[in-house]
Amino acid sequence: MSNAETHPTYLQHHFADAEQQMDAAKTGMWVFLLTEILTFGGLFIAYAIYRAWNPEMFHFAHKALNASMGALNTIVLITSSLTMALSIWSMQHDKKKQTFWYLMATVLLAATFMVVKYFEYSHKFHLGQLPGKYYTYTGIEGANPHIFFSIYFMMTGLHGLHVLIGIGLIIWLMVRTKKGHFSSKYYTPLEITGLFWHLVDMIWIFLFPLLYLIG
Amino acid sequence: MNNTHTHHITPLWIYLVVASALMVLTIITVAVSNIDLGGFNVLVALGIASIKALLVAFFFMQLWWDKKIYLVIFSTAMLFLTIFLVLTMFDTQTRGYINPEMDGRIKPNAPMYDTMESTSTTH
Amino acid sequence: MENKGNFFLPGQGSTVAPDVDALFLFIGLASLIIFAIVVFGLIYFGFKYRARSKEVVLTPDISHNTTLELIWTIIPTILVLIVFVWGFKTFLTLNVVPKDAIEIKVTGKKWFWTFDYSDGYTSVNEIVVPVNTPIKLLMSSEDVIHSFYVPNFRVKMDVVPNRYSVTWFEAVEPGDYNLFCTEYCGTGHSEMIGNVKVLAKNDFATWQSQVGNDADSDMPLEELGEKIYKEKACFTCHTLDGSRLVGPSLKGTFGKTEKLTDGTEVLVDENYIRRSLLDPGAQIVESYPPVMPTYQGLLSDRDLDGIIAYIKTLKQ
Amino acid sequence: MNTFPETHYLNAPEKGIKSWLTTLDHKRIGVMYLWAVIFFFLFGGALAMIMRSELFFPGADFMTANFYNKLFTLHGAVMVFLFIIPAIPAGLGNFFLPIMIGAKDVAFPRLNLASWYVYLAGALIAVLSILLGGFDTGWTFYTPYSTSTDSAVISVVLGAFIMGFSSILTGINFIVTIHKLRAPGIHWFSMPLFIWGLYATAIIQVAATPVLAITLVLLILERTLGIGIFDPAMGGDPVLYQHFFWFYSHPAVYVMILPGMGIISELITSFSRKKIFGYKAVAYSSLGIAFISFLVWGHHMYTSTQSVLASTIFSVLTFLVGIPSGIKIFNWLATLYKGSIRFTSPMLYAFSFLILFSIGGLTGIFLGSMGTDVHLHDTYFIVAHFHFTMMGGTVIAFLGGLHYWWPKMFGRMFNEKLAQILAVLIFIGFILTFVPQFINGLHGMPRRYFMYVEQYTFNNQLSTIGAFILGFSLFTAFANLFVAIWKGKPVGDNPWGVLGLEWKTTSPPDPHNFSVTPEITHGPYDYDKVLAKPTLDL
Repeated sequence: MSNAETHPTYLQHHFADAEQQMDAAKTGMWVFLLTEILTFGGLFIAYAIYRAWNPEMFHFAHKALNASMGALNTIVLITSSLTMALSIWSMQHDKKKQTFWYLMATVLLAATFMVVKYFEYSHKFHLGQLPGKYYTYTGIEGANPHIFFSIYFMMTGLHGLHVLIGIGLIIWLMVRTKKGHFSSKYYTPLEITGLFWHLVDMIWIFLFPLLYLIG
Repeated sequence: MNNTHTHHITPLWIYLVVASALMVLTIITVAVSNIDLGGFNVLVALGIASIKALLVAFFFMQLWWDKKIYLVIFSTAMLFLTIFLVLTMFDTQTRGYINPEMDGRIKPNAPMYDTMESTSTTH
Repeated sequence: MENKGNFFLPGQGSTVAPDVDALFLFIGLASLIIFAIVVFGLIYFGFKYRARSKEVVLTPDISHNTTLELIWTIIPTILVLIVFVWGFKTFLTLNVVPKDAIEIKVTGKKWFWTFDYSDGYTSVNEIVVPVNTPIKLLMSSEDVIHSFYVPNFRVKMDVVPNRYSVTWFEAVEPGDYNLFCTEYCGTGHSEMIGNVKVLAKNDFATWQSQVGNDADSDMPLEELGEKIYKEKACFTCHTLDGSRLVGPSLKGTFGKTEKLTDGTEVLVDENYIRRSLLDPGAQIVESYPPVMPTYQGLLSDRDLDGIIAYIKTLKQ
Repeated sequence: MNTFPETHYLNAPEKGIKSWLTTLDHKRIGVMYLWAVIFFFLFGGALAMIMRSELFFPGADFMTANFYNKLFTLHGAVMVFLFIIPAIPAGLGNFFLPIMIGAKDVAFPRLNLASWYVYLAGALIAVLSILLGGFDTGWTFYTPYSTSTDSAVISVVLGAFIMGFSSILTGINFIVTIHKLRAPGIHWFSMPLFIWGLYATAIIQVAATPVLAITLVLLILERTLGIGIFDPAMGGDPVLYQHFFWFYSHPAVYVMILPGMGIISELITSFSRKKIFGYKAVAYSSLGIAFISFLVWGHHMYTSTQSVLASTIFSVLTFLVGIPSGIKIFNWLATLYKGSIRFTSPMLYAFSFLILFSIGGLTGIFLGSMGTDVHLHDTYFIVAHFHFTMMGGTVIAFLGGLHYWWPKMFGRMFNEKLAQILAVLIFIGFILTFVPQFINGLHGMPRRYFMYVEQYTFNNQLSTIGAFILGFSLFTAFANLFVAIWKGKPVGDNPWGVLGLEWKTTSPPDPHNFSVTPEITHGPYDYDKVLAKPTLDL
């Protein structure tokens, strides 16, 4: 592997070449995504079991959620996933400026997602539809409606936390893009954060129908 | 599939097509949820969500062109999740088979609802 | 409490015990044979192929032997599948309750058992059953998970709050058998020991009639109070010698004024003791945990008078 | 005479506590893990000794029920979360994985150091719970007791949650290192079997620990917000908690044993100077155990009002997971055939592993079959079973690995005669401690009992005597190793005269593992082709 370029700054000492380091980083990221999927999986399983136990309560309780806000959030997150992918595409073509603006768009879309979330949460707090023993809302038939809201707040809360982490990571990417750390030869951090962001979007793709669209 | 030296660069149009497909599927799943299909609603919703998730995984996350090992890792995650769900459901859904008393809860509602019912005049 | 069994297993007190013990024997023998092969192999190879001298030797290139490997994969698989099928059959007999079983309702509470019989009688920590008749236990807990376990009957089933669990046994020999709680449930977990009293058919009949008309009516109050103190396991939380346990000691408590958790003072008199038994949570003495369960419905009025009289006798 | 190498990882790049605490060298991180892990083992062991002396007499002797409950819970939590899960993977694994596959370091050195500090943070928060009054729920934290008791449950649950990430980071590091950083010439089937053990362990660590993370988060939310998933008073189901908990905890017991099995493969081949019998079988059985271990968790819940159908399915799957372990035992046995066996202290540990782990495995069959498990569940039979597999298995293998690699890690030799005597003493003390517990368990003595019925007294007294012998000899064994770091005589590159790649570098190894990159000329077990002279005459 006699690659002609000089010893690049980003290549760590214990890797044979950039290719091996890139692969290692992506494998590591994919294994980390496996742990993320299984962490969220625990909540999806709690959702599935409690829905199987009292389906009518889930049916009535889901009416308290605003499906149009959920749909809007889905569209926002899919677009942010697209802008993230386009930022990688443009870095692959050495268009650093364009990359920066696509990352900016992703951050703004993620921020709108959180703002929409904020409205949904405050509406529920106001009505008293809180998780667990703080649940005071009446008017939902079925046994233990607080369990639906416990699961709702845990799922969307943990997802929201990951959106915030994503925002932090992308801002860090924007700073490094500005400093010119990346080029079409080395953009691994961009690709890895992209993988993380697409997973966050994928989890919301499952969350939306399961929580908002219970037939 | 993947040439070692230069990384695969996905053409721009694929991103746009996939993104629009995701938008369309979102609209479909919202529309379908309004029609009452009884038990099938869940299956349809999950079906559409899985298609969308696979679109994101294969094209946005490059699984289609990338090394097979990443696909193996992704599918192992899904496999363990299904194992966890299916084996737990074997218990939670079949508790009353031998002794019917063992199924379900004695007091269906948590005690906090007894006080709430009596005091809830406003809602 | 006798435990006639052999070195390995306790006495067989129920109809299902012989099946379980037969499965024990089979697994035990199969395991012993495999264990003997391993130990003998170790000793024999260890001795025969020990390095005779310090100098380094080459050893033969034996990388694998497919037939040998197949043998020690297939035989254990067959053995364990036999054990699985046998275990499954025994498990079914342990779970399927015979049709004509007498139903007794069992309630597990923090640190004692209560048994409600079909004729309305309730007993604490002691379940009285006739011999050679299947008994169905419908169990639930009032606070945390407990577990109903009678070693001699080879029967165990968790007792879960807010859910019923069902198990059954048929005693084959009159006598007293230990009843343990095997799911960790807190401070008194190791004191939550009950007794299964198996009576011959006629003794059971006399016991049933006798308990119906409250045979203790002629017993003096103090004696009745002392009997209830032991029977209802008050000793789990209240001592007689003044030392503090989970609850305050009963020694010299009558006539004392106690400071309650909400700061008010109360004189320990008949009403306070009666109220503490029926609604314990109302007035808790300072620095004591509010864990005492209510005895509402477990103690008749005469029992309450008996306890009060007994406490009066416990002067300094 | 062997000379002690002039520069090695202990004093280069530079000495001093600051360079150790900010090191990225996998060897130093491994050594730091070893100190913490051995300290917590001795701490947990001391707790066990206090418990065993309390149980000498049936009644309450010198403590209250509450104190005893906090003791056995802390013993369980410290031994599981702080000692046995990180011990072999993060301690010996971190040190030797890169060397044995010819790599300069693990794939993500910074993540490796992060995993050490995450482990320390989790350990501190968990141990903090002692100051907050201890917690008395058992290391399993079963609800609704864990949600209704007022002891410091949240602090230890938070500690375990944080330590979960340390386990995940180590797992990710190992998987990527084994996949990507093998030196040219080392293929999947010419790697040492210790690496296969670490690989299978890493898969479980990475796939099971996230579920523990979400379970512990749900438990904390249950205690704070009363979310009603696990707490029956709020409409939840405590048996669902047991499903969530054991989905992690059963694979976790294989996280504990698989690295131990990896070490035993190294010890048996090295000290019988013979090629491993059935390399592929042993390697694949590690992977087989790793995957099947995710299907069997329900055998912990046969008597927990789990449905009979679920118990049946878990029982048949449980018997599948037993087969690969059996295959490994027979393969090790077959490796001894026609070997040239030297009974050094590591080999004595390997032999006692084979006996103790066989007993542990075989008693597992009583517990996998539903008929007998109803009688045995939650009795001392279970306590003895998991001590035979975890302590008789992992701890004995850990000791064997420590004695085998100590000269390589610190370049100096411990007192071999004393180590051999202690290995035998540990074996005897172990048998005397836990076989009486089997008998008590068969007779129905429940576990976690502070006071017990008179009929169990004799076996408990035997067990306590055994515990003191075991405790004393374990403590002395570790002392023997520690003293050797300063007092032992230099050992040269290959004290045992064996073929592993780690014996081709100096002891202690060069900061970058190999001063001159070794070219791989033979497999790790080619004792039929290659002669390796021991540099130390034992």
